[in-house]
Amino acid sequence: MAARLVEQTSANQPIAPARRTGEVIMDVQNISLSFGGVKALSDISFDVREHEIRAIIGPNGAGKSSMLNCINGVYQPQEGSITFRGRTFRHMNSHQVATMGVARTFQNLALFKGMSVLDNIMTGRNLRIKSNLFLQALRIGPAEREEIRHREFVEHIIDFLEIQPYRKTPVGQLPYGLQKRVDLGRALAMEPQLLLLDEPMAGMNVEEKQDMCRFVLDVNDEFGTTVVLIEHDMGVVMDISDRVVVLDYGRKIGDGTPAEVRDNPDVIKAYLGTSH
Amino acid sequence: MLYRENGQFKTTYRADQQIFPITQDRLFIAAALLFAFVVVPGIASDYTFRALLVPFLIMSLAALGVNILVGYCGQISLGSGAFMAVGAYGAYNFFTRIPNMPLLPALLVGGLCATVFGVIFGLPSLRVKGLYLAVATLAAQFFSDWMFLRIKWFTNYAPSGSVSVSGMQVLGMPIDSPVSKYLLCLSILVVMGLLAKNLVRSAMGREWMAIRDMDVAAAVIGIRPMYAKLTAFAVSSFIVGVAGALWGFVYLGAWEPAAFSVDQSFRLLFMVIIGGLGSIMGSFFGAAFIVLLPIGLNQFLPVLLGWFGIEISTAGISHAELMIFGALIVWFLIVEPHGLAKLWSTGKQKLRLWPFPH
Amino acid sequence: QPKEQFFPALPYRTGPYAPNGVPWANGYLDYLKLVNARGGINGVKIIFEECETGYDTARGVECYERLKGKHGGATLFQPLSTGITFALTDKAPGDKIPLITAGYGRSESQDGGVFKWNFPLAGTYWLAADVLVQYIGKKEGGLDKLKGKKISLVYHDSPYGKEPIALLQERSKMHGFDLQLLPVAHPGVEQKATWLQIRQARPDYVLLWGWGVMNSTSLKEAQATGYPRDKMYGVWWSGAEPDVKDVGEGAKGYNAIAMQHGAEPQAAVVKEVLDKLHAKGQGTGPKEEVGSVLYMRGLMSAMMGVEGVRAAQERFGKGKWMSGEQVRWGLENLNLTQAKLDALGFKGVMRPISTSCMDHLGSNWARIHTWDGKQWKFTSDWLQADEQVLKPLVKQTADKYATEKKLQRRTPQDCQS
Amino acid sequence: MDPKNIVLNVNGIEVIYNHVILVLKGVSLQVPEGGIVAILGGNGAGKTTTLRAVSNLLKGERGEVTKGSIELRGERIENLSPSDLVQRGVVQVMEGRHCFAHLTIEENLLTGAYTRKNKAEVAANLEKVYAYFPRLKTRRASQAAYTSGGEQQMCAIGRALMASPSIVLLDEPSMGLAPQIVEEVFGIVKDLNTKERVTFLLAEQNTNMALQYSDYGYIMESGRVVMDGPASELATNEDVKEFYLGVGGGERKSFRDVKSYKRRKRWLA
Amino acid sequence: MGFFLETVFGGLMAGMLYSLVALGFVLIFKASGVFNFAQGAMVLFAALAMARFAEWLPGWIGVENIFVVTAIAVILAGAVMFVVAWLVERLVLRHLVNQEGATLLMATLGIAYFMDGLGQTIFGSDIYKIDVGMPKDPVMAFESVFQGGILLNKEDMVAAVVAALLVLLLSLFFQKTGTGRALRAVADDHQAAQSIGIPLNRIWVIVWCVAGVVALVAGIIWGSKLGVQFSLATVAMRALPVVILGGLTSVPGAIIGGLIIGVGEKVSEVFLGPYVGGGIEIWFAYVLALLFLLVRPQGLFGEKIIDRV
Ligand SMILES: Nc1ncnc2c1ncn2[C@@H]1O[C@H](COP(=O)(O)OP(=O)(O)OP(=O)(O)O)[C@@H](O)[C@H]1O
Ligand SMILES: Nc1ncnc2c1ncn2[C@@H]1O[C@H](COP(=O)(O)OP(=O)(O)OP(=O)(O)O)[C@@H](O)[C@H]1O
Ligand SMILES: [Mg+2]
Ligand SMILES: [Mg+2]
Repeated sequence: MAARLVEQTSANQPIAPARRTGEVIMDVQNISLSFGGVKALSDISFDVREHEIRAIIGPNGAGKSSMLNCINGVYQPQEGSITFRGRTFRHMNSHQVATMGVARTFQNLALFKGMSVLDNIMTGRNLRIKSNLFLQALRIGPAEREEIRHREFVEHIIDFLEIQPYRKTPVGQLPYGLQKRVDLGRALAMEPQLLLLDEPMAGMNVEEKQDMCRFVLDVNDEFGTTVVLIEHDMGVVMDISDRVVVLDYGRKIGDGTPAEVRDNPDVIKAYLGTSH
Repeated sequence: MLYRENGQFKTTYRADQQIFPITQDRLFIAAALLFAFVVVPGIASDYTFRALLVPFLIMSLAALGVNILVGYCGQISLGSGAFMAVGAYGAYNFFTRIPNMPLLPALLVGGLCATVFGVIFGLPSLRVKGLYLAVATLAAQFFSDWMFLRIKWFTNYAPSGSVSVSGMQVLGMPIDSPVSKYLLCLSILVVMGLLAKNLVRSAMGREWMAIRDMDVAAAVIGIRPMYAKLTAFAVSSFIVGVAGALWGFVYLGAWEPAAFSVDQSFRLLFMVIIGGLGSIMGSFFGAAFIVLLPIGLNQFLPVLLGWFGIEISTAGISHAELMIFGALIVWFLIVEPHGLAKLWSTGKQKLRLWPFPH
Repeated sequence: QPKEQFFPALPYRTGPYAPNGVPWANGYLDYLKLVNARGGINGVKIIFEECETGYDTARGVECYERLKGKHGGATLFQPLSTGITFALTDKAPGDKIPLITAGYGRSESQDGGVFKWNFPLAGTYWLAADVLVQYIGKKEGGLDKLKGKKISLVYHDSPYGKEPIALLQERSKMHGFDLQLLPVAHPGVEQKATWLQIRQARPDYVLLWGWGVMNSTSLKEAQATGYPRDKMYGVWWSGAEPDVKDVGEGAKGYNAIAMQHGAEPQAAVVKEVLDKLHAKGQGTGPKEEVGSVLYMRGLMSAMMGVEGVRAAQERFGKGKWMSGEQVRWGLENLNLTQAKLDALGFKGVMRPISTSCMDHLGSNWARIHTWDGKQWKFTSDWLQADEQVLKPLVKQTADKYATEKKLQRRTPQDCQS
Repeated sequence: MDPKNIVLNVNGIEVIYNHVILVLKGVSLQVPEGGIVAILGGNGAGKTTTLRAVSNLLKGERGEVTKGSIELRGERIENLSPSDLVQRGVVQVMEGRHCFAHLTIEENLLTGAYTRKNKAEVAANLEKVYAYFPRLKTRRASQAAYTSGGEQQMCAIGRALMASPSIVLLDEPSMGLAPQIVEEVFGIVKDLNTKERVTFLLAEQNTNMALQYSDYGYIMESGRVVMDGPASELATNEDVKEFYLGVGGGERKSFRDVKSYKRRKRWLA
Repeated sequence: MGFFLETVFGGLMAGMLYSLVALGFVLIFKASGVFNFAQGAMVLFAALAMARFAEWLPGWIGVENIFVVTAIAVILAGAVMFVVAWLVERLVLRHLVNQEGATLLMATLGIAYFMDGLGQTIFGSDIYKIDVGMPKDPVMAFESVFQGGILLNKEDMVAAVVAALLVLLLSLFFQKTGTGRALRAVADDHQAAQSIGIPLNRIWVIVWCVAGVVALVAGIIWGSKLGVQFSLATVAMRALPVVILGGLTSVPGAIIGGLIIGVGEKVSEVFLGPYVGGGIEIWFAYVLALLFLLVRPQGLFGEKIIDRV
């Protein structure tokens, strides 16, 4: 997939103007989550369509990250359910969610600090590795071929994200912005159906944000990956997302196209402020 | 620029994924193996074999096993002594109870016994973490101490509970001379070392490291913590178990549970920390540091002091040895907190730049 | 051929058992020095070298390997640790170096027919246990009076501590007393549970098979739970000054079996050591220690080794250097008569010893001494272990060892060599 | 800049991590008393490293300054401990928040006032921080680890302010904050700067805001300063506009339209 | 019944003694995130210093009065522990700021070796006596209630009171003072603590000093019980299950953990041991701690282990 992406982008093809959003791929129904006294989410519902870029915005502490955590099984919501590709579930563990094709990046960088960039991204392929422990220990025949196949795939991602020079650097030593990219790479390596991005562009300057946007858009366009994106940069959100959910202290206060949301008085009051 | 990789372009991923991708490393390893297998048997003395090399090799193997668990999977364990003991007593029972049981299978079966034991005592790791787990694994240690002292069957009803083996052979060759013991240990170590190296650089190893570094994120990308942790316990205790069997069979010849006491567990942990967590090479360095350094100090100190005309009592030497050993540990950590293996690789990196400072 | 006889020493002067290890090592070295001061073994001087084991088996094995080939080859080894003894028992035959394990090691190794290279001279744990039971029986007014009595064994939970169990069980079957086994985990700093059990069971006697800090802790717990110390009997490794010193008055009345000797400040050999060595500043440890129990054991252990060499010289050539094999013969044909002992300054310290090919023990006598709050005093006559009880047990266990190791019992011809 | 009122003078420093990785290759910058100076630059340019060098927090990262000098009001400070620097009024807000996970928000803030012994002052500071960040007040009793990313960022900034600093080193203060909070943070910076004459040195990716609020800017690239000048000048520089402000050629470009062939600007490449 | 109570009581007392050692671990861990492997060595070192000073003092200053000598010896030993703390900070910790737990643990191991060697060199490796006038003989209580009464050990009771007092003091210190808060901050994040001006150097000297004093108290009490000798260091091994059961970061946890472990250990050995050949108390203590951990992975009172993404 990434291979094709790179070719196409370098061939400089214009991005298709018409968005090809499809059926509802994920439906979040009445999710409520609280920690002790803190209600992080109350009765949140929204849906995500195939191929779309769905943004979640809201002030700090609104419950955006918690929402993602519910989707991929890190938190178990007290109420509500999530339907993903026709399967409804309330309690899922992270492993199950991952096997269903949901990948995720983290707000607070959850990379494997002691491993190199290459290894970090390779872990994203782990679900697909079939050879068993003994074959891996001996590293003969199928095990080696498999390893090389995945390595090739990962190298494409590395090329795509332009982090070739850091391939073998331990991620702990990379600057913050690059770590974010590696995080994205790891998620991409899973070839996900649904990609959850938690503030992927925090700590980047405009130019780097442009790069990141390009990555996200390319993945979305070329591979049809559905993206759920949390971001505080309104420029980015307004420009690249198809629809936006707005949360405020656990409640949903807006949902619609960027333009609709931008004009929603509740949203302006709670989040955007007057200057935007 | 003695040590450099530029100019060594990899044209295939296969080439880049070789076990030692850099030519100098390959040459170095080849030379080291040649030296160990061919030259050393010709030049080393009996004392060197029996008292230095054999324990060093066995402890390296054990440290390797511990490193898989502690260094790669991040599950700090103080039960390694117990795993060694289970390996040793397991192998002993198979070796003495089954007529004509060959040595190598007995050792491996010993390892398997340790695997079972390790997995059982690894179960708490699914819930308990970090130092809490470390201390909790002492349960395995003290339990095994007790078990081998109290359950007579394990020690073949020896009245004192200590056991011994003899008549070891591999493929018809008796293992009794120092050289044969050395070669046996070396071969096992090399084979296990290569297998372990392969393991840690493939998917399994990445799973372990992912669990070590950030378990929540690992789960989110589809790694099952339970599977990863328990395989780490299994692989680690297998290797440690084999090492334990070697320790009993080859080094001591006769042993009691105290040979695998809690001190042994601690020493193994120290080996992997000082050697370098998450480094196969580090296990060897660590074993050398903890096994050989004190002996070296013990022999070298009187000589050194002798040059200055100072005579010192045995006790004095032992105390000085403790102090110097402790000070060296601290000193090395200050120079490189990530262990000797890291120091080694930093050294290599410097060589790569040499003669330029940066 | 080397000119001097090399005596390696494997002491422990550091670590948890240092308080007990140091006096033994000092005595051992002092005697070797004394022999040199007396002119050597028929002129053959002794050189010695220490290697600290810290009571650690692996370290002990390393020391053994380090020293065994030095100075033309080690004469014999005295490992002073049950763990190291076990490990060396396997190595000694190959290296042809005899092991003297006076008062420790495997009890069955007194069977020279199987354990060709081991010499538990003058004391094994079975001997100790046997004598203790007999003595207790005597106190009760006859062994038959033991029926229905209760004896608790408080032991160091290790092969060392477990050694006497086999014999005690044998004896308990014979006389019908109850044997309660109370293991104490190494190093034995916490014994509350053990002594609570004793308080509950109220045994008539307590046998103590401890080592190092465990001994004094036992005594203190006995004091704290009010168990009478005069009903307590220790093995010889629980009956030296360091075991009771800091309990002081609290240990008054506590008994221990003496491996023939006790504290012997008056012995001739002690005076000689003080005169010839300490007076000239050549003594090994502090002067005050000379003559203490463990010091004496070191002295006596060294003496038996030296006499082994002398015996070997009798046969293989006086004034010559003896190889390990020759010394083994010497140790096997040791005949330390009272006259010889007197000449060596051991009068009153020990009884004659004579070994043979089949018997590597040489003497099965012991006595009891009692701590009076300040020092150890003998409180019994010489007592002898019962061959009828010991022999079958030794033979049976040694045979088992032989089959396991696929060894042949030594033939009479072999005994000649 | 007038050399007399330079409070912080970084002079040609070189920084090496782990004895081998050379990261800063001769960085010089000056911060005037009462000024707001911004360091701009892409990921990995060395901004964080520069700030760590100033606040002497390199050691914990196994880095060291091997060349050059750093002077605070004329005094060499390379050998002072971080806490000495705080005593002298220099406080850093670290990148990546670094809140004390097990302490509550309020305890975090109070710990920030460790060097202040005056109880009334501490109480006043606490009130001030709560007034700046009302969100913190509502979450005051919650352990820092369990607050959201933005709340932690506020906590980190608030914690630094508790020390009543005279120079604040801010490493990416806007990261992870909602837009109006970003404005507020910069508002606070301006506020402290004008009212209490606090000097700021900030490393920022939000170039737009940074240049808007600061007096002077340095642009770093691969461990070197490649451009510097008054903020207003930088803001009108064409390159800066295109690559840091995203408004090359006048209009702000849509993120959706960013062409894939676009390559990064490198001054040094 | 009487006997059961006696066992429980004995367990409680033993547990208090463990707590005393456990406290040292908790202190240093809580305040700097270092699992101090040298705690046992510190107990030994402090006790050795104390015992030997008490022995040497009459010769040095010519005072024979036991109270005066003991008091001065305690002060001197305390001073020694202060020097130790200062050196540890100066030579070791200062250079290891912000390093991982494993590295720091290893460094404390180096310290332990060093102190073992140094202690034996300076103070000798024989058995020494600490006599602070602790009562040794047993007393009987409740003789009217139970047949045979319940045997109490005065020495243990004194120790228990001392331990309880120490815990009380230290708990107050941690909860109520600014320094206590700073210590907890340091444990969480060395670098952030530095960045807001907490002087790590001073903090560490303070903490190691306090831990040194706790070690001294533990050393005196255990030393007068066991005699001062090398094995004293091994009591640390008995205190470990206490530490994890109570929680690595909780001062009161050290006490509660001690009590639970103490009782569990003794009751198991006395009532269960005979069926399986005895000698089970050590591993039983660890298994007991482990069982508690399965329910609460951070120990009874430990701070919750946080992993959040
Ligand atoms: N594990 C938890 N325990 C307790 N409270 C939590 C936990 N996780 C989140 N919260 C609380 O829930 C609320 C929502 O947090 P969340 O991280 O989802 O916010 P967010 O919208 O991502 O904010 P930001 O933009 O600052 O990242 C916050 O107030 C936070 O303190
Ligand atoms: N602890 C470390 N060890 C080794 N190298 C490091 C370390 N910290 C940073 N580096 C290297 O130093 C360089 C500069 O990093 P720095 O964190 O200062 O960049 P930055 O400008 O702050 O970037 P960002 O905007 O992403 O935070 C990077 O190339 C990075 O890889
Ligand atoms: Mg968030
Ligand atoms: Mg930065």
